[in-house]
Amino acid sequence: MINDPLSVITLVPIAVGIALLILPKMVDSAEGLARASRAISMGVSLAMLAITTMIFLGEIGNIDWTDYGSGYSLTNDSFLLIPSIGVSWKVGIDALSFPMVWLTTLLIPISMLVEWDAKRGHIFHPLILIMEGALIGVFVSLDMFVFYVFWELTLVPMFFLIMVWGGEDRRYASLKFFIYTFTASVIMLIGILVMYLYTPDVASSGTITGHTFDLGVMVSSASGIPSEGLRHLVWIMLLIGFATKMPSVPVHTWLPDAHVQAPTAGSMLLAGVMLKMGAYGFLRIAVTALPESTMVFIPLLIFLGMVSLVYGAWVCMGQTNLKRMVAYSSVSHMGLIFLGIATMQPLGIAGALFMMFAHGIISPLLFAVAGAFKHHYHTLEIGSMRGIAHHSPWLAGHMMLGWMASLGLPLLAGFVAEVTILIAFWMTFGWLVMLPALTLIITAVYYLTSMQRTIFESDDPHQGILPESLHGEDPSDITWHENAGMLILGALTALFGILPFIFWDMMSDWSSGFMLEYLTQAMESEGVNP
Amino acid sequence: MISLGQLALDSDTAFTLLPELVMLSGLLAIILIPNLGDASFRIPLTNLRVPILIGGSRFEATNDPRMPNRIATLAFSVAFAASLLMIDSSSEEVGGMLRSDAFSRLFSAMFIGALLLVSAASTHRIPAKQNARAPTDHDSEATASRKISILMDNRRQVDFYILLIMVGLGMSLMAMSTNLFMLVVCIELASLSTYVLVAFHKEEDVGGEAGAKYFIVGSAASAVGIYGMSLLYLWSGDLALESLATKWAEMEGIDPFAAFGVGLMMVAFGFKVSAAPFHLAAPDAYSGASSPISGLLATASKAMGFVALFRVLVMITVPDYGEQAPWFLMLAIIAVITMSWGNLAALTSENPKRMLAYSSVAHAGYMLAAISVIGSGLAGEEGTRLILIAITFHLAVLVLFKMGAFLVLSLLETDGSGHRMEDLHGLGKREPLIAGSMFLFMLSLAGVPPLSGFLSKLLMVNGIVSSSAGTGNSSATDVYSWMDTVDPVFWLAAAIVVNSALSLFYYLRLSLVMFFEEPASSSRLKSASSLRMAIMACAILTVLCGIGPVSEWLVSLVSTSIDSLVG
Amino acid sequence: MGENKSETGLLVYIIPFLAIVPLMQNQGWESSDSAILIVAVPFVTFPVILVAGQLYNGHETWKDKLKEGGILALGALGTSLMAAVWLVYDYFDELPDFGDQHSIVQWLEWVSFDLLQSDYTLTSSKNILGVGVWVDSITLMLLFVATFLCFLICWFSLGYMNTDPINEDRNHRFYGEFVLFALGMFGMVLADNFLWLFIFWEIMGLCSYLLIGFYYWKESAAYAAKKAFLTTRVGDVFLMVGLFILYDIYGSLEFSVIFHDPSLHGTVDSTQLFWALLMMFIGAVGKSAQFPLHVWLPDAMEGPTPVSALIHAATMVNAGLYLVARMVPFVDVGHHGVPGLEDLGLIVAYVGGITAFMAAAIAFVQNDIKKVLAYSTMSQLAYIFTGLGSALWFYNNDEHHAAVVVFGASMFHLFNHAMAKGMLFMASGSVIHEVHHAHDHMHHGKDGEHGHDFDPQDMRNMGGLASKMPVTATAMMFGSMSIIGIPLIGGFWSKEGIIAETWLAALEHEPLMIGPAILVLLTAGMTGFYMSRMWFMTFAGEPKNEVVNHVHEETPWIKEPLIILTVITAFGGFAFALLGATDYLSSAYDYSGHLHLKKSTLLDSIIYKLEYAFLPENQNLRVIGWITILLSFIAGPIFAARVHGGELSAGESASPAVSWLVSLSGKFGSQDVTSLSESDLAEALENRLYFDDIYEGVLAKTVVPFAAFTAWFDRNVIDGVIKQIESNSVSGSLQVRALTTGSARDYILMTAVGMLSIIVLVWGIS
Amino acid sequence: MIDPSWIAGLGAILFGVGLIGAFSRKNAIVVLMCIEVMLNGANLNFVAGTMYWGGSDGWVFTTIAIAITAAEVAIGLAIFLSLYSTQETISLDEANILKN
Repeated sequence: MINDPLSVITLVPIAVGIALLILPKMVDSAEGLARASRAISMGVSLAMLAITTMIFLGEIGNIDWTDYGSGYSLTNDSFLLIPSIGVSWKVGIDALSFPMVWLTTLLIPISMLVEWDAKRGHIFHPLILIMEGALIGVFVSLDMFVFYVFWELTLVPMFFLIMVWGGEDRRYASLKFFIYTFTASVIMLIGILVMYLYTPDVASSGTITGHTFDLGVMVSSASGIPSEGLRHLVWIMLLIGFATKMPSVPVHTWLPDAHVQAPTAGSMLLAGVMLKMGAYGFLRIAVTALPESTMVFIPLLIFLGMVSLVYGAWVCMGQTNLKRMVAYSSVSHMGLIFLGIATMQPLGIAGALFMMFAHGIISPLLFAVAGAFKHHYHTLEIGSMRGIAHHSPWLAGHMMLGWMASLGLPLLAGFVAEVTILIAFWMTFGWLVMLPALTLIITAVYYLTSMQRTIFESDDPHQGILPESLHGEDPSDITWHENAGMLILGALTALFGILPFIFWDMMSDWSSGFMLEYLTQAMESEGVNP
Repeated sequence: MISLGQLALDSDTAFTLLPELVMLSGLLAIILIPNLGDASFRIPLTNLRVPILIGGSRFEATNDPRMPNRIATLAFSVAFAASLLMIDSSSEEVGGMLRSDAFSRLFSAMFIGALLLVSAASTHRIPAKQNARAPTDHDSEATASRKISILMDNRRQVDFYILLIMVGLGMSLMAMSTNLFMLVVCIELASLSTYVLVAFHKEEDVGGEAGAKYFIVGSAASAVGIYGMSLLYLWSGDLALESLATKWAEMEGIDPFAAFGVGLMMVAFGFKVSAAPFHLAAPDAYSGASSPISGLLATASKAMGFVALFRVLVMITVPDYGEQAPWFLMLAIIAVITMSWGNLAALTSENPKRMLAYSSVAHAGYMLAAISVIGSGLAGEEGTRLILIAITFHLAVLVLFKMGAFLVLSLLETDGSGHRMEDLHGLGKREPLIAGSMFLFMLSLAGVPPLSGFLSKLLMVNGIVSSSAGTGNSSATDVYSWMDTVDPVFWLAAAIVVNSALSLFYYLRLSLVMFFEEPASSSRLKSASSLRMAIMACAILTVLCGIGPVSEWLVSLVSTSIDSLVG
Repeated sequence: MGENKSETGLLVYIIPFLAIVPLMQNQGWESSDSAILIVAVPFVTFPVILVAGQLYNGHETWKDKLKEGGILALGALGTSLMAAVWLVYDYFDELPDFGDQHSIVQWLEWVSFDLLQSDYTLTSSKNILGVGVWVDSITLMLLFVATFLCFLICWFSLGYMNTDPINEDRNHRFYGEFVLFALGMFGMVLADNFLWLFIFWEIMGLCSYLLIGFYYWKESAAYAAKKAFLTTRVGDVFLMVGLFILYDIYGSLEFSVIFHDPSLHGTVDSTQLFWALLMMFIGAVGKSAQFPLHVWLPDAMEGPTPVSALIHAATMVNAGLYLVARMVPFVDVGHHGVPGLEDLGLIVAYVGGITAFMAAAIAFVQNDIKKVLAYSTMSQLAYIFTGLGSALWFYNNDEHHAAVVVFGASMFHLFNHAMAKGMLFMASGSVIHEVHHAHDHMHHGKDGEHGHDFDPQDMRNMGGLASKMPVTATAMMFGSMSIIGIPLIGGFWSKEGIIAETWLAALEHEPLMIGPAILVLLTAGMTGFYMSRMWFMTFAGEPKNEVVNHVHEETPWIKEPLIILTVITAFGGFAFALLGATDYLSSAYDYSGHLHLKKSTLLDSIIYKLEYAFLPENQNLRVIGWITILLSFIAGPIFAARVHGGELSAGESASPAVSWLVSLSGKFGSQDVTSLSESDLAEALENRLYFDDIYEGVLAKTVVPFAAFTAWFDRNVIDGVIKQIESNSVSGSLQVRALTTGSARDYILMTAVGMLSIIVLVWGIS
Repeated sequence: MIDPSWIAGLGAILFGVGLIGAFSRKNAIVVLMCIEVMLNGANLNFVAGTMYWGGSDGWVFTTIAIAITAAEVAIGLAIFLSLYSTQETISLDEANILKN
């Protein structure tokens, strides 16, 4: 049907988004475009969702998702972008990236829906559309340069979303968000450049540098970096970039600020997809390219993962701001991803992948809920209101579902990831599993406490204690579009919790194939026991 | 050696120097055309009046005070096109001291391109006033003086564009110089004009001060440079670049005359590129000058300095592979200080022009860091070439986004603002497209992909990394032992990283105030169409040169030109 | 509200639901296929109730015809019940032989994955964590109990919940969550592996949380809900870890795989297995509210009474017992079990003994009718734990006969207790409801004193209700008898077995068992006291509050379940026991076939049973048995009667079923226990032995400050570094900018300095 | 004939004097004069170089350098005038509206 669907889903949203932003300003006759831009954005994003869903169902490309050996699917004829330095437009997906792509295309319309009535929607929605293209680009590009371009490009719309539509402290938050993650990725860029330096000489193809940014080539030639020390350094530089994005303690502090200030849709995308970019990149680049270094640094991974998980949970408990708490819970959950990878078991890695996906559905729900609090109660302070389940029963219901999903309640998506990661973790590390396991209690504590102090406990069956920020006005229950967005997310959370194999199978097979292809040799040579 | 006198203007030479000749004709035209008129000359002792072209009252066409602007813009356009077209033509010697090759033509295209933008921007920035009339006897004193001041203003139009073209000529010739003395003279030609241009902005209090400071410090620096050149002359007896290079290569050890000569010339060039600690006058000059001129200083003038550095450091004193040039350490230190100083100072600047000036200093630091890698002797021929490509590319795209940023400020200046951060407040609401372009320029300056600033920075860092990453102990098994053995040059990349992070803060801060703060007035800015077009062109090219065919075209162009320099 | 007219006509709406199972049968489905309906129908129904309730809240049809979703819930649970009964009917007689028992049907291949083996190759086939249906006698019993009680209690709720004005427009939440709970319970019982057991277990935990917090605006309810969830969560986490270990050992969590040979040809490390089982047991302790994770259960009574009846007495709390019952194959050394796990049995028995005694003691001083029942629940569950502990111990020491007996007794006690306690709670609900209603009725229109100082659950406000509420009083009487273990009534059969076999273990095998043995024996007498006390305080004596005079048993939907359960409690236990229920239940793990407890004829069997209960051959058992009867039947109730018993006020007469008891209660004189009730011991008991205070105090002193500290640390140290960099950059920036003094002279000076530095540097190089 | 090295030496001294003067004086005109002195130092070097190396390049260089100097002075004076017209000072220390 479409020749090159991946390029389409990457570039069309960006192009349409930019056009919607610019055309009305440039051409007077395009004023109508501004009014329609919200609908157009939604339409485009839904079309993208349709395409990715069709890809999943095999309508496009007829992909066998559980066949690891077939490598990337839907690749295009690579088109040279900057041949002088070996940059080309090359896209493809496999079972690692596809769930993320689908997740992106899913979350974009939902986040648009949730913020359907955003102020200045003629800018807001196209920005999210641009965001979509950039995010998809990260996952589908098979060229490191292009990957990096998209990686950074995601910052720009998010920067605007936070800066223009954010909370009171949005100025600081947007700056911090941009600078923090940008700095980390520049460090990562140095690592990428070292890898680039050691790609085989392809001077004949007309480059001036003699190297190529082709992801496959870079990854496979990284083991050719002569010094082990340098390989480790490259690995660490890559890790800094990815870990900051994930984010892992101690480079996580941009996240709470960004989240708290970001508009709902921004938070949803930030937590839902952007954080996963870190884990995705880590697996796709760092682990794949330098498996030996990965083995050497497994203790570091465990440490980072464990600290993120445990410490993140404790910090959550000390928060009084709902959104901040949810943000830290993301830190905590992302720690599990490192732990899953560190197990060096297909089960653990598949669990980590599923965690990426599950958290990608759950955390947007959490942020949608928090956003709705902000929207309808004008405050996020835990404890400034009580018993609002009476005023906003839908919101309370969504909160309950989201919170429960996030604390790992079975039959909701998060549990699958948690339990698989921890099973693998026990197999590899034994009693160390008590730490993450006990953290699950802490997670429950802060989630339940926050619920108790917001939707419960008003001491009056017919009236909640309303926050002062409402100034005595009556609160409203969430709007239909917020409700619809949250319902979809909630339903999906349950769907993937009950039927995880929809995506689990491909992840599991990918992990197995990936381990055999890249990791087992390194494990053997570095003496890492399964 | 061929003396200057042997220069003969045959048709080949004329073609080789086409851009310069075009500019020269433009210069003459600007001088002459306003004076064309219906004046007549009465033959003495008769009543016969012979019409003459010069003098007298003006035709409507020649009377138009915007004429110099149009002529200059036209001349620059033609010269720009000619330069671009000539990049691919073979190299031609002219008069023994000039050579037109891909390298020089690329740079002259860069210079002229920048001047073209300045000239386009100045249409509105230093606006000519229509309907200037000579005062008549019937006018009251006030009216007469007002008319006279309008006439004077319009007269200054002519001066302004003459100076611009002089700058163009100087720079363009400078890029072609194969003789160090010629090079310095051309720099002086360009510099002296820029001093005046900086001070030209007389209606502001600060124009004179900016010009004076820039002039006095610049003169001192160039005096040091000329003295350094004289030392080189004492050492070699010839200032042709090639013979200097030969002599340098033959030199046993390091001759103090040569070393000091080069060192002192660094001062002059350092001032041109605004390297620390010679950059101090630059922020004052930038903030005092009108924005297009500041842009000129930050792009063309800086590029001129780098051409000079290429000529001296790379052509003459480039070390063999594995040897360190005597200036390596010095340049590396200067580079790090420069970038850190620039970025730190820009961090809290409350004047956007000053902030951009400091940012310009920082960018000089990045480029100097890249050059210093050449001096480390690690780069080798291929590495040298890569680094030169990177720097040249950076200089080329700087013309787009640095100039673009200054053009946006000059658009603000047409409303009399643009000197304080507050003037940018709410620009996103008032002028979304302009603010969007400014945002692009800022991101590009910061090196955010996929903008051209990213590509150029990537190329520079790649130059550093690719030269130095191989120096670490290849049998090192852990990170520390590798870091112990790697050449310190590698850490220049780290310095650039840290500085990029630092710089992002103020670039974003500037962007932030445009979109975040509420505007003081909601009115739109003047519809200065040519200025807006220039800004848009810069913005579009900033994106296009970052990724895709246009960037590839530019990279290959730069690479061709560097081949002609080193190959 | 139409509370006086029968609403049974509404049952017509559940007919479509009830038609599902016959329809399936007609279509040729097997009962094993339709087992999915037991879970699936509630699964589909609960979101419908929740969403529809939210959308149509206050709508007339929704409210009056569908009882705010109650009818839908009843229909769904009815379907489940029918499917369950069908399943029980099909498999009752032909349980698969244990040796090759397998899941009768596979539902889902949930996740499948490879594992990396120590030779760096992948396992040859995919490992699967799926779910199917496992059927054995325990499953069938629990499935029946769960579906049956769910259905009855849902029925009861139609009356109890829908007539309370405070619940108006909120009942859909109740029913939705109720159905979700039911789904969890059914799923847990049916699941054929430990992981899914755990998954459904957690679902129940969620519902428990939601339903305890049903009156979310009440601070105590919200707090209790949180407490319940967190306390069980502690156990659950350990359970999870136990499952991980188990998975590591066996490479699977399926019963059929594990039970086939739990020792893996003797290769299993008993220490590791011990830890796995211990971890799982901690989970069970949390779920079944045993010491030391018992603190949540009394608070859980904040939920609506049907919830207390169903979740916190009859079904969910049995999950822990069920889990421990599933541990038997691991320790059964007669059949591939792993030897060396006796300690586990001891631990289980001790936890059970301690909890039983402690809960009974605390129940002495409770005045809240539901709290008494709650502690009673804890205590009775602890009995079962003790029995299971003994069973585990016996199994592990290859005392097969004793093991099977006590295991069967424990399971049977589970059944009896569930039925009796479900009924007791419903009965107490009926009391509370009517008292509350009467109170409202009395004070109708007097806003000022509307109910705030009146606690309808406080037994000190009751007394003499036997005449007002004959059905309830009868039900409660039989329920209490069953719990106490009055001979021949349900609980007697099972409780006797537990106590006897525990003593047997203590006296003849393991001296350490003496602890739990003594504790459960004492508890038997204490049970007699507090259950009697509750009944007497509520129904006997003179009314202690004028409200009582206005009480009528009038609410629809409430009586039917009470009557049904009374019958089951009164005669069912007896009948089942005589029919060999214990043997049947223990047959789940009686695969060796060398036990022949079943007698050839029914009569033989009954005689054997009676003989075994009252005149066992073993001298020890005989003594213990009679001491138990003495304590629980005679000592406890009489003492209770002395304190709280008494005739009804003049003119009131109780129904014949209970009047004998009321009059009997007045025959023992009375005793003043004021001094005792003011003692330190009583105070300690009233404060639940300070467990809650200690836990809370410790948490408040450690967790909360530590969390605050980490938050501070994050903000000021980790983020502080960033902020420090920022502020340092800013101050550095100001300093650097100050260097640009504005004086051109300085600039030239700096140029000269730069020049000199260059010269020096170049000089240094050359 | 004077040895070229003496001339070059004188040039160095002139350069040094000019340099010191350039940053120690605050009157713009005086500083400008100091800069001329520095340039003259360079000129002397060219002269010395020509004497040493022969040829005529140095003379040409010197001549042109003097021309540059002249241009510089002309421009300088004009700029200082402009400075004076706005700030009424030509002290390099006092003209510091632009700073930091």
